[in-house]
Amino acid sequence: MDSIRESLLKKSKATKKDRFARVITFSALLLIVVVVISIFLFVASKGLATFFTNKVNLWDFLSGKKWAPGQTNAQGQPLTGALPMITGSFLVTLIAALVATPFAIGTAVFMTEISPKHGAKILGPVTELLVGIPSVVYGFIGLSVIVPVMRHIFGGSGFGIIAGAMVLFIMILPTVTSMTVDTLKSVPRHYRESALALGATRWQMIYKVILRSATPGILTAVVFGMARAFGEALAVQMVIGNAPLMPKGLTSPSSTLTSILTQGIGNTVMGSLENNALWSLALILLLMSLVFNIIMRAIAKKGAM
Amino acid sequence: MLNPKQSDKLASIILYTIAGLVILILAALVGYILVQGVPHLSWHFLTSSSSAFTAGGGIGVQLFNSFYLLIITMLISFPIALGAGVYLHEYANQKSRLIQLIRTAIEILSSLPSVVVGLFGFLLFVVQFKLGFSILSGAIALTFFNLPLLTRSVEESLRSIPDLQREAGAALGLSRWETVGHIILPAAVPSIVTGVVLSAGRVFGEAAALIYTAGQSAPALDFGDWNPFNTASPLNIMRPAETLAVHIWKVNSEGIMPDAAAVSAGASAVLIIAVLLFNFFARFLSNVLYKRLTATK
Amino acid sequence: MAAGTQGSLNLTNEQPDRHIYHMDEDKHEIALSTKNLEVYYGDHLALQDADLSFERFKITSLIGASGSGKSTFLRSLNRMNDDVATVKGNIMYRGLDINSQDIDVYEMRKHIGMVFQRPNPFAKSISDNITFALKQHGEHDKAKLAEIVETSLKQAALWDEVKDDLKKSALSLSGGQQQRLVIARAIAMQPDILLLDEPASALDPISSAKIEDTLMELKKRFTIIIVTHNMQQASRVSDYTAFFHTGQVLEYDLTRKIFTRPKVQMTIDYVNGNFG
Amino acid sequence: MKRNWLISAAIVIVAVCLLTFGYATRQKDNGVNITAVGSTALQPLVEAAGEDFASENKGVYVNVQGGGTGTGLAQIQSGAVDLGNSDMFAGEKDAINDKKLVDHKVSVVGISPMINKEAQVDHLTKQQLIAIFTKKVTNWRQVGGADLPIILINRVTGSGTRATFEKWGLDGAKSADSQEQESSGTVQSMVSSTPGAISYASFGYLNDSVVAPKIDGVTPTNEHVISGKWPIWSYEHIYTNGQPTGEVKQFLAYIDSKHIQKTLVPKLGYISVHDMKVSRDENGKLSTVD
Repeated sequence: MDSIRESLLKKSKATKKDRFARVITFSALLLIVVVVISIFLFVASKGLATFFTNKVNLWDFLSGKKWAPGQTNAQGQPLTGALPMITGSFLVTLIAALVATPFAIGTAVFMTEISPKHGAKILGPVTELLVGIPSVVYGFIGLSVIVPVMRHIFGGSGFGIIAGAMVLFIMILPTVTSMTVDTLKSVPRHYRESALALGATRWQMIYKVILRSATPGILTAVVFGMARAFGEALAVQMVIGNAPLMPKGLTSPSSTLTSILTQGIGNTVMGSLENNALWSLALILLLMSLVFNIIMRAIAKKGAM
Repeated sequence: MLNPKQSDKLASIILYTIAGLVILILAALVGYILVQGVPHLSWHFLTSSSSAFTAGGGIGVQLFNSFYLLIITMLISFPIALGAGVYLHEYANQKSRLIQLIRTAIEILSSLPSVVVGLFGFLLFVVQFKLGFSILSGAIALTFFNLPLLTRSVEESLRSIPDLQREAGAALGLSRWETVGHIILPAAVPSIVTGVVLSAGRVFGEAAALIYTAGQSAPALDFGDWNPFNTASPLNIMRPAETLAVHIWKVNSEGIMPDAAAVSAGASAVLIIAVLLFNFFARFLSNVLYKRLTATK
Repeated sequence: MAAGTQGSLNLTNEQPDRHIYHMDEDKHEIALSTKNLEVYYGDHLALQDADLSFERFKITSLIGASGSGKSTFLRSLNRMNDDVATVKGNIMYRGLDINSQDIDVYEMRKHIGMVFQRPNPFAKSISDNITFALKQHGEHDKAKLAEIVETSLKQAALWDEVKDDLKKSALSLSGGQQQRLVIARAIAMQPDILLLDEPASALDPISSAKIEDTLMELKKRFTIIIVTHNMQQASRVSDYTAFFHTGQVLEYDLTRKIFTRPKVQMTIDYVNGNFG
Repeated sequence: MKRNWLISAAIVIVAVCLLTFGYATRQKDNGVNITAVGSTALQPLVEAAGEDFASENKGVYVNVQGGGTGTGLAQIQSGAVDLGNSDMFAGEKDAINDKKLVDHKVSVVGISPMINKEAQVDHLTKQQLIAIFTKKVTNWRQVGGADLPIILINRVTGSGTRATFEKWGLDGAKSADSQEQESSGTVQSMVSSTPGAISYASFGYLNDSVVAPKIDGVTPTNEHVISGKWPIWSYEHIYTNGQPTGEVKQFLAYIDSKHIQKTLVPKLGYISVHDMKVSRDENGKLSTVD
């Protein structure tokens, strides 16, 4: 009797171990947080130097259309207009997502509702395989396959927003599809059964019941794919034409934030305006992925209600 | 207007077409790389060291470097990701603002272009901490780049284990740690392994983060010397190590050897096959592990 | 709050709002009791003012409609609600308030076990399911463990069905077998008190009957508190019954009194199947 | 449980023993490491020379990395590396303070325009070349070729090749905005696969898949660079922070030696500094070498 009372009042070995484990796992998380914060601070300090040290006007940076940080305009202000890249990034991302969404949904529906067995067997391994292909390989395939096709269809050089979006479409398709599959799988079974029991055809069941209730999850998958597309550099750089010009159309060469950042960073000198301006682009990328994240959270929250 | 039956049929046809198209695109992609690359493969190509400007160079050192760097990266990043994932899902107060903030921060890190991570690693580890261009610097940079993804997948895996299991452990007087360590984690092994395989694929294919950290030169290795403290030893973690993906990048962008296109195509095919083999092996291992830990047959 | 109504037997003919059986510590051995137990989910008050005593080696049923707070009450008894809810008040066990921060929760749960509505065996073999927690708690003697496996499976009336394949995965058992395995797992710990949260609700009638038989057997050695939806089950197996309604205990008495002469109108309605 | 403990303990002990043994028996001559960073164009040369050098001088390792000219100059300026490889004079980069840097010209590289075959153009005047790159001329027909729009592909701003091409090929004119690529290899494969494309790269990237046009009647060959007839060329530089000493000095001397200059340098498509009949200073002043 008393021994039980005592053991209840004393901290047991399991409790001590548990506390220890809690501390250990928390320090692992803390480590990640330190890494994240230091990278944020690093990018922010470099990226903000453009505005504070080099006195570039933030508005000029965001709305300027001429990107040539080494040169100055008539007023002696450096030409650091990032609008072409911002526009380019948004266009390729949006188009890639717009094209990928129906494909991803269609494939996911096929794999969960029509042929679940083949679905899991094919898609899983393929997805895992495709993430391992270096983006430079995607770039070269884009260069040797997509660009000539674009040239054939639209004329011109073939390089441009469309070509970039197509490469991104292929790159994000597996991810978006497998996330959509997960969402569809999580729709409760009885939804399907009750819909079919009410006499709905399979398509009505899919369209009116499953896709409706999976909409937030699908949106999250698409936004996630967009975030990935936004941050991709090497592959897009090879097919978009990579010219820091405002896109005149979807088939004229333009550029994205990442492509200009990646290719310029080794050719500029740390601490110079040219270099800082590139870090400002990185800062925009960071902020954009923050925005994408907030959107995903908002969708998830709405879906949960 | 179509009646329900007709639209059902039409929808089915569309779905079949889309799914077929997607599989076709993906299969064509993989097929293209293999068809372009496999003819260039030979034992010599896989084992000899590369050549900067003459034809006939191989990728032996790069292939070894890719695997070795992957292993070192996983050794560093997996325990951290596991710990963080366990804390986030099993210990943290899910409603806490701070935890939500941390989650957001981690996810943002995952969408940062890898070149930024690479440069950060370069300035901090290569230059500041004087680790030089080395496997260690590369592994740390890859860890940074890998952690968000891996932590997230560990967390997701834990989430997929029903709370019923946690309650069962708790009701038997097992501490949370005992429950997580002996019941939840073993049950989550297959899906954690999937996450590891996915992130390993990314590590394999990553070039931009490594150019400035693990470097883009592959000094010849002495495969008879396995003492990790010797400079030419394959196990030395302080030596510069160009990986396969970096090699592909370099050959494509600056390669002046006459057979650059062949080397690049062959290396890409090898990379795909390596990822495939790695996935296969990891799955096999996870099956064995899962069976051992859960005694299910 | 309504403290005046409890503790004193209500002798008037008027129907009372509440009726709580008062257990005299001299006549009954009390295994567990609660005082002013309140449970909040966030701001929502899910259970208030629960003062109940549970007699040793008896079965007590907790009945009431969904959302009446009976499961919340049960889960609070061994602090399974700590993560999701705020539990105020006292839970007295062996003269200690086990709802206090000083108590080692894991140690306490060894003595107050729990079985849930849905069977939740571990993804391990049948025998490992039973021995796993014991091993964690420091029991490594193989012979002794084997003995415990046998006795607890026998007590849970599962032994005859599984004795030949103890190494088989627990997940391969049927739902009813799984639930009995979970009960065996709980009693292998030799707890004082066993809390059961609708243990038979997800099962077919035959499995359900087997579990009831098991309970009758078990009460010789354990104090059992069971939440159930099933009136017949409550009246068949339990010695005491507490009726919960909208987060309050409205009536607590000997089972036969509750089912034959309940004192509170709501109880009459519920027991007769007028709602719930 | 107990046995698992023993096994893990044994593994740890064996691992520690192996590491200690390895550390005790390591080669003690891990001596000198020379690190070179910078221009990717120069990387293969320094790398190959470094391997030869290391095999002749035991205990010296030459660690060569790319990263770009900007990185090379920035790192050599901050003293983080031993050698900074650059495609251009350090003084040409605004942000570099070249006072402390010492220039070692290791080779000369000729740069040539290259044109996609379908343009059907194999000679241009310099005026035409400038007109093309400033977009005054937009169709190959206007310079005697096929009726095909001209597609400009530039190297990225800040690259040494682009700076040299603009300075000597376009007589200082800035190229019009166009698409930019980071590397010579990419540019080469783009020009060969894109009808009507024109770009430029060092001689090493010229091959049958593209056309290297005569400019004002001069063909882009090493001989014409050496004699000074072909104007578009630049030095490849290795910079040191202060005068080099010890192994670094030896290594630089080794690269400058006949052995390297006569074998590796031509193999890589470069021209030995010693062969040049003309020389150029930082401001572009040309003089003849005796």
